[in-house]
Amino acid sequence: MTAGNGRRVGSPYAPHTDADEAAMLDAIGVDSVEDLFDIPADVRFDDEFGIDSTDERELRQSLADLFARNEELTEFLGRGHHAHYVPALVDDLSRRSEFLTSYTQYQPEIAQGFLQVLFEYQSMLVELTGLPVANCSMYDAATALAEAALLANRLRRGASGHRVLVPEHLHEGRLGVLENYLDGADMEIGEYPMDDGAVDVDALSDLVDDETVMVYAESPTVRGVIEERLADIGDIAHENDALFCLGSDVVALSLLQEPASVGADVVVGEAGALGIGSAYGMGLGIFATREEYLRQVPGRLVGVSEDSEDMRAFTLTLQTREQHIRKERATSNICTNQAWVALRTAMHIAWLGPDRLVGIAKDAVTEARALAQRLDDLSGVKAPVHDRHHFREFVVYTDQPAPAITNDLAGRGFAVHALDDHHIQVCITEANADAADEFVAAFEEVA
Amino acid sequence: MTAGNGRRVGSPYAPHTDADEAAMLDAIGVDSVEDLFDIPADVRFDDEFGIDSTDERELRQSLADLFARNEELTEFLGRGHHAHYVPALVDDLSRRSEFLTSYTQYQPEIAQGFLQVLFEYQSMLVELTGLPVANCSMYDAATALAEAALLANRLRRGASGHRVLVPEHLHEGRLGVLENYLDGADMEIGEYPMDDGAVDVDALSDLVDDETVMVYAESPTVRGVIEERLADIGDIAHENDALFCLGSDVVALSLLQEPASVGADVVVGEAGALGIGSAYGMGLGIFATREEYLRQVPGRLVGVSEDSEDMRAFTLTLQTREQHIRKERATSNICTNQAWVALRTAMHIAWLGPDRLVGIAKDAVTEARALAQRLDDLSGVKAPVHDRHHFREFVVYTDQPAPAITNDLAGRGFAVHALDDHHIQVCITEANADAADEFVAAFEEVA
Amino acid sequence: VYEPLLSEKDSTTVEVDADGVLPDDLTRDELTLPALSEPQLARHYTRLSQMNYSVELGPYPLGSCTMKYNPSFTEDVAGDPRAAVHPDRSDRTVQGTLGLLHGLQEYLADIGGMDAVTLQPPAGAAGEFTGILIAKAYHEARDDDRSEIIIPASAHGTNFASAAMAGYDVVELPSDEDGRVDIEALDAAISEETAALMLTNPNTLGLFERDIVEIADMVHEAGGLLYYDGANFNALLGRARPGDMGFDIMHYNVHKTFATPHGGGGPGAGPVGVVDELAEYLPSPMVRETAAGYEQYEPESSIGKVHGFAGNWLVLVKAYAYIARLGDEGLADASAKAVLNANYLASQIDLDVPYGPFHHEFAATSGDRDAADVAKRMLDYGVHPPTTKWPELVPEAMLTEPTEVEDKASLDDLAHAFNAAYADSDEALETAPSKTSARRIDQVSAARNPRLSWQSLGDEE
Amino acid sequence: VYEPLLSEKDSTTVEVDADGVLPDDLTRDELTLPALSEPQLARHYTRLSQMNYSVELGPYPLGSCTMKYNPSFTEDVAGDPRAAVHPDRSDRTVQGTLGLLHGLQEYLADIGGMDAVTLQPPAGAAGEFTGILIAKAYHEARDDDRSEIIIPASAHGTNFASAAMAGYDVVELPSDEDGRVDIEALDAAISEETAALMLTNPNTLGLFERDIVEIADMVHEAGGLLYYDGANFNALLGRARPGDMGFDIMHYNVHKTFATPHGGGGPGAGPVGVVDELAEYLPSPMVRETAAGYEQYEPESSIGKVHGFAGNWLVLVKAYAYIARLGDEGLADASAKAVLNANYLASQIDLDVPYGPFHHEFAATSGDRDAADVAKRMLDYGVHPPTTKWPELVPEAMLTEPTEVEDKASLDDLAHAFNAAYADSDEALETAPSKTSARRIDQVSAARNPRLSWQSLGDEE
Repeated sequence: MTAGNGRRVGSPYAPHTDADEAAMLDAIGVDSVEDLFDIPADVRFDDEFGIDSTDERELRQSLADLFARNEELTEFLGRGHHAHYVPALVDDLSRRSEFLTSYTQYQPEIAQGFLQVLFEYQSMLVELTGLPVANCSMYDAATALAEAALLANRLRRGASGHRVLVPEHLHEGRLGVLENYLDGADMEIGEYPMDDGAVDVDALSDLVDDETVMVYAESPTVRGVIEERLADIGDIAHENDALFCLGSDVVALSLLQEPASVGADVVVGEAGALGIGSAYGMGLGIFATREEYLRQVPGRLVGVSEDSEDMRAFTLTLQTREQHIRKERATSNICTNQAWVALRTAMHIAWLGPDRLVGIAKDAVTEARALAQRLDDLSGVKAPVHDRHHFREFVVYTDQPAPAITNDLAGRGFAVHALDDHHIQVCITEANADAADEFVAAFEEVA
Repeated sequence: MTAGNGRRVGSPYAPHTDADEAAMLDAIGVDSVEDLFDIPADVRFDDEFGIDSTDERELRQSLADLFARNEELTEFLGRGHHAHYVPALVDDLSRRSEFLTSYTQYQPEIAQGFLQVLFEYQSMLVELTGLPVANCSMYDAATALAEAALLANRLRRGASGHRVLVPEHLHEGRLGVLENYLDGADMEIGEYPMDDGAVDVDALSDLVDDETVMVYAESPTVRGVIEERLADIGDIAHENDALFCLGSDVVALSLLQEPASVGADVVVGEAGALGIGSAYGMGLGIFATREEYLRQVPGRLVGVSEDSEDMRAFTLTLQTREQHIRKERATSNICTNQAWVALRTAMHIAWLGPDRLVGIAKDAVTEARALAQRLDDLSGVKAPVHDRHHFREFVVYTDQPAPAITNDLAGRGFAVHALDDHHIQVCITEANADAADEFVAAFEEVA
Repeated sequence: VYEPLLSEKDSTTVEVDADGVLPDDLTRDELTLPALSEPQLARHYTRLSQMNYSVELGPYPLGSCTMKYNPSFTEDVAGDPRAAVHPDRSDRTVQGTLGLLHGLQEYLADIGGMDAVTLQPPAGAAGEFTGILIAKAYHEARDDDRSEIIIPASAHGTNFASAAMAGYDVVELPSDEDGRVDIEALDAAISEETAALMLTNPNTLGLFERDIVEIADMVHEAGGLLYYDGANFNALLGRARPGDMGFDIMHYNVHKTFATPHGGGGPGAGPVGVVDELAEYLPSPMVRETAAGYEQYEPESSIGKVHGFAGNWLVLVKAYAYIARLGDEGLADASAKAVLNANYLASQIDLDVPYGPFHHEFAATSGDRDAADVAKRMLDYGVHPPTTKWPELVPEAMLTEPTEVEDKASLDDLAHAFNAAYADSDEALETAPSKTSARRIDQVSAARNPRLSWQSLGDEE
Repeated sequence: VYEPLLSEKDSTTVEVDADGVLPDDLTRDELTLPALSEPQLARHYTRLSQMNYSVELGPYPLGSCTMKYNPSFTEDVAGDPRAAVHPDRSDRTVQGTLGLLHGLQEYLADIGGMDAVTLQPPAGAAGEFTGILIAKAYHEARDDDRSEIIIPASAHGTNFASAAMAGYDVVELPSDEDGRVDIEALDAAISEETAALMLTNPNTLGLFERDIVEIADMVHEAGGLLYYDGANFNALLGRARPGDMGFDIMHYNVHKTFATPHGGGGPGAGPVGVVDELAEYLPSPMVRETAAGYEQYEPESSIGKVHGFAGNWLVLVKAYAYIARLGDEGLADASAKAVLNANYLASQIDLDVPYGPFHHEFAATSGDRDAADVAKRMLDYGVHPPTTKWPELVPEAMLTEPTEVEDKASLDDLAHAFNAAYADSDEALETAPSKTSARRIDQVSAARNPRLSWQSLGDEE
């Protein structure tokens, strides 16, 4: 089990002593572990991968060295992946192994803790969306949007066409995922135009027809614009028997119009804006909808029941929608999801409470407005490009080429995203607002 | 409870809602919390400290900025505070709140977990020292040494004098603490000379007399020297009815002669060499001794007992030695100790297991030997100064002034300790050995 | 043991007064959520955690789920603040991030015998879907219109669902009497409509598909592709590679095989490996190494996106760290001990195991005892029971996968739980569990009257 | 619930073959320790942790122990790798470390009304010892030989032990009938031999020593010093400062007042503050700010060392972070809520509380019920009981300190536990606890036959 130098050979996480291994082989009735492998000779692998095993200390050092190759930039980046400050409490409690190293709650009697947290997460989403059903996680906003389209399509099987209308300004990741998910359902995507960063409602109205199964709009949009005519959009969809799907995020939902109040049939978007911070795009998809679509919902649902002593108990429920039971007739193929992120998001929401949650949402509006104004004051810069209310982020026009500015800003310690030759997108939250002064100063130097 | 901006005022960790506070005051029968303070007006504090409250995010950032003022040096430092690699497992499990935020085990029925870990820690120390009694923690090696002297003195109340003999080379912190602890007991300290870094046994023999209550020796010494004549030292002490107290550390004990086998009556030293890494001197004192001195032991002891259902159970025991029961006749004033560090040390020892523990101890010898040889090969450098076996560390003679070399090495990213004008102490473990090549190269440049 | 809901501890309605921030008609009127202090929350979640089983409390022998120990250090590595970057960062500024992704692409390709790997799919099922989309793109590029995916009846439910989501008809393949692919049935199923055959190997009974080379030839000859479901790959590390067996596409479940924590249901990651011929269809972006450093690129005929960004980054870091920690020796040993453990456990239980020789998992049958009841009774012995009543090929199946992390003593405890529960009275089984914090939970009532939020509980409680 | 000892899981003897490393006679022959894998250890310690109560599971109202919530973020801050430095580092290279220490010295001085503070004592008792050594050094410097320390009977046991360790005779002071210092008895006790009077204020009954100014005058007039035991300082933050009351020396229990985790018995830290006149005697090194940055220095007549290095660094970081988090407002509110909670809880229990008005803690009496039995019974109600049978002034005392972190609901639960246990039958009390993982543990047997290591268990188990 151990080599002479004290280093364990083989898997460091396999606990077998030599004596145990011998006893176990004896009990099985074979001479060696090799005898247990029933692999034909012609497909046996007799080579090696050439991956050296590394001890924990060395590996941590080498990964720290690797990550040190990432430049330390203060990010003013958003576009669907937003960093709010994650409190230590969330890290600390979510790392408890009872949460982190548990499996899906197939035996609810010994999984009440996680089930309750997921139930509480669903409840928080119900509060934030005003819709009575929220599942306990999708992968991210993009896949949640795609699943919403599939749900809309299932509801409208008899429709003459199968078109989903999406805004002209849509994050490329969301559009790309939507295309892939819709392909197999023989659905198509139509784009409707934007007017100064918001939905061109009249144009949309002209586009919606009886082949439209769903109209999708976002608030805030990928450019940070707060939509002002959501209820009108909902009406247009409903007048044509299409679902109205609203995309948002868990912070914005705390401040902006409640989706139910503007007629949203499905709410999708990012809940990972709270709970994980910058994680290279890893997220948590929101999926909330109306009661009548309950049995069409993708993903897992936690419900309340009673145990044999009539005590309240939680359990995964309505599993007959899921693929392990319904196979190809399931509402979705999603199985492993983002449960642990949902747990973290729920903890983060709970830590904030309603007052501070609304507070950081307001900050997202006021900080963005203030920063846009300060950039607008710089020569050669116009911000925001769209004359709209913004949430967290906005587009900046620069006289100088945007890629060069982006590059120069990186040299000064700031990361922004160039949209095209003369447009840069800038995002601010309470987590990077402290650096706003230096950011504006740097922008002035390079713009 | 919360201000308009969403920030909680007052303690963020006091959960009272306004309604609860009002109900509680009503139940008490007072109008305000102020009415509960029975403080005469002339000693009331009506000023402020001028400490601003800071939110968690801002505070973490400001402390990160503060610590960034520490230069990032690879440390080749030891002298009683040693950094071995602490595995993630130790951090992870020791941070579990059941361990971290529990109190002393005054109600053992709900503290079996921590008690068992401390019992296991004691057992590991028994194995390492060969002595049958080990307490479950002292503050550090220095205070453990001082407590050993006090124990020796209690055992020899009738002696004609009360002298403790310590080596000429003794860490200033240990000597300083010893002086303070012995002062109140009217004891005195005598120094015995070293011969080329090890105990001058003949000289020691001449110094020990019937006023000597304890002879203290270390292996490894503060200069990293492995003592070769421990048994002789023990004999000299015992021939004069003095206790033999041996100082060591938890890694060295795994490789060097078992203290019991050389006649040690008490073993003190550092157990924090495993479990906490570099912590600016924070440690964990070892205290192990013979069965016959059990009731003279300072600090806490965990023992086995049975519960009312005859199940094995652990409990703090022999508390009548302690100050909360015996007050001024206690064996020591120690109350709060280093229990959580002992838990971490026990976890670290368990993680290593005997094979890897002995392995890193051997590394401490071979790495030190190799590094000394490489330094010795440099011009203007002699290492090790003492022609002895070394454990982890050794003294280097430099032709050039040692303070200047130390300073220059810091400029090259390395920290060493200048003992005096021409001596530098160097320490190497498996945790910094990867940097040995660069260190030698830097040393060559500056020596 | 009972912990009130957050909403039962506090429910605070704040008026959303956005005056000066936004026009009133753009904001909601109020928001109701619990407003609790940090100590109250710490207790809430700590208590809840203690009501949950985990792999750090005992064995978790769920077949095909590979619940192995998740090394602590990988969490620390994933939490490195320098790795917490945004996906819109330019390549030049995130060389560490791209370096890790590239390294993991390479590791997985080597281990699976594949030529190129995408890390984007955020879970195993997403990997399946991605793989099928790649197969579809491949056929479409050749103007080869195919409509069917063949899947053995014993396969994971996600296979069927993923194929269907991609627009394929599913052809279900019965098993042979030895529990493996029925070659004759396969022959009958294969046609010009066959886009792919999805196989799990070892299959969900832990049985190696010995005829894999013949199967591969049959599929390839018909113009189809062979898809490998990586759920059971823990059985084969360093001993056989899907690429060498003739598979064209595979997904890896890093939260199974490579020990990333399952987190109570996710996040996982389902990287997809393909042979050279299919590499051009992989999702975008991929990472490659150039003289100037790592860069992202879009494969020539990329299917596009299967995740809004780059997948589950934190999970990928942990997978990388696990593979680098174990290396060749460790990976091969993991499989060896996983197979040893399954075989030893099977030798110690009184239940029949109808098929063999199995590798890292086995499907025991509880015969005339209800497998779900036996499982519930096992809870009373302090262990997590196996997967029950699946695969359907084995009646009252108890699909058991102990993984390599159990020691002999733990397996003996597990065998005891199996045997004791299996031998218990009908009454004991039907009323089990009796020693858990919650007793047997009524699933029918939960589904019949769905109460999915605290708002739905109303005044009833 | 039962977890075997590590030694029962494995005991491996390795031969220590030091050939080529060291001469054989310098090494031990063998070493026996458990050799277990990481998954086995993770389960061992996770299971053990679940057998332990903590302040994140419920209230911990131990009087004079101030078990308050320990904010998670302070752990992260203390774990900053850039703060993990060695004490032999030159000042110039550890300005961050020294800056924090200096900041904490200043914070504590301000909060206590002291002029200078050492952070070196690693615990409260070490702080007491340090303080008394400073007093001794002060008197000795004036050639004023004094032999006695006066301590109220109700003081913490450590006061007596610390004074004795410093070589002083202890003069025990009886309490007045109102539970406070008996001024007449104090007058009789004070003499030219009085080196210092050690006081806890509020005292261990939670009572403020209203005559503190007069007491201070009496001690000072006799040439003695006044020492403040900081164990109960949580009652006074922002409302009264020991320095303003006339105390010359004080220690702070940061693991009580400033929320550093108690860790099951430690580590704590016992910084000591002194008035200007005594600052020259403080232990070495201290930290000061100069134009060139922070530097360490040795006070002019320093008593030297009370810890081998600089004390319990990690604890000091957490204390600093807690103070900086709360600020003036938070600290004052902590005391306010601590006092509110104690008074509210006292109003809700059926036991008598013989003295008052009390502040952050109170000593209830269980009258003719055995306080230790009542406490054991309280365990069955899921809470940690108070300190029992101390201070002795109150018969069958239950010294209760809920701290500010409990909400009303938690205090109501605690009151219910008090009242229900207090009202229970003799039998229920004597056999309690019955709902804990271990039942009542035999203390006598443990002490009579000490078994202090697994080696001592031999074959008996």
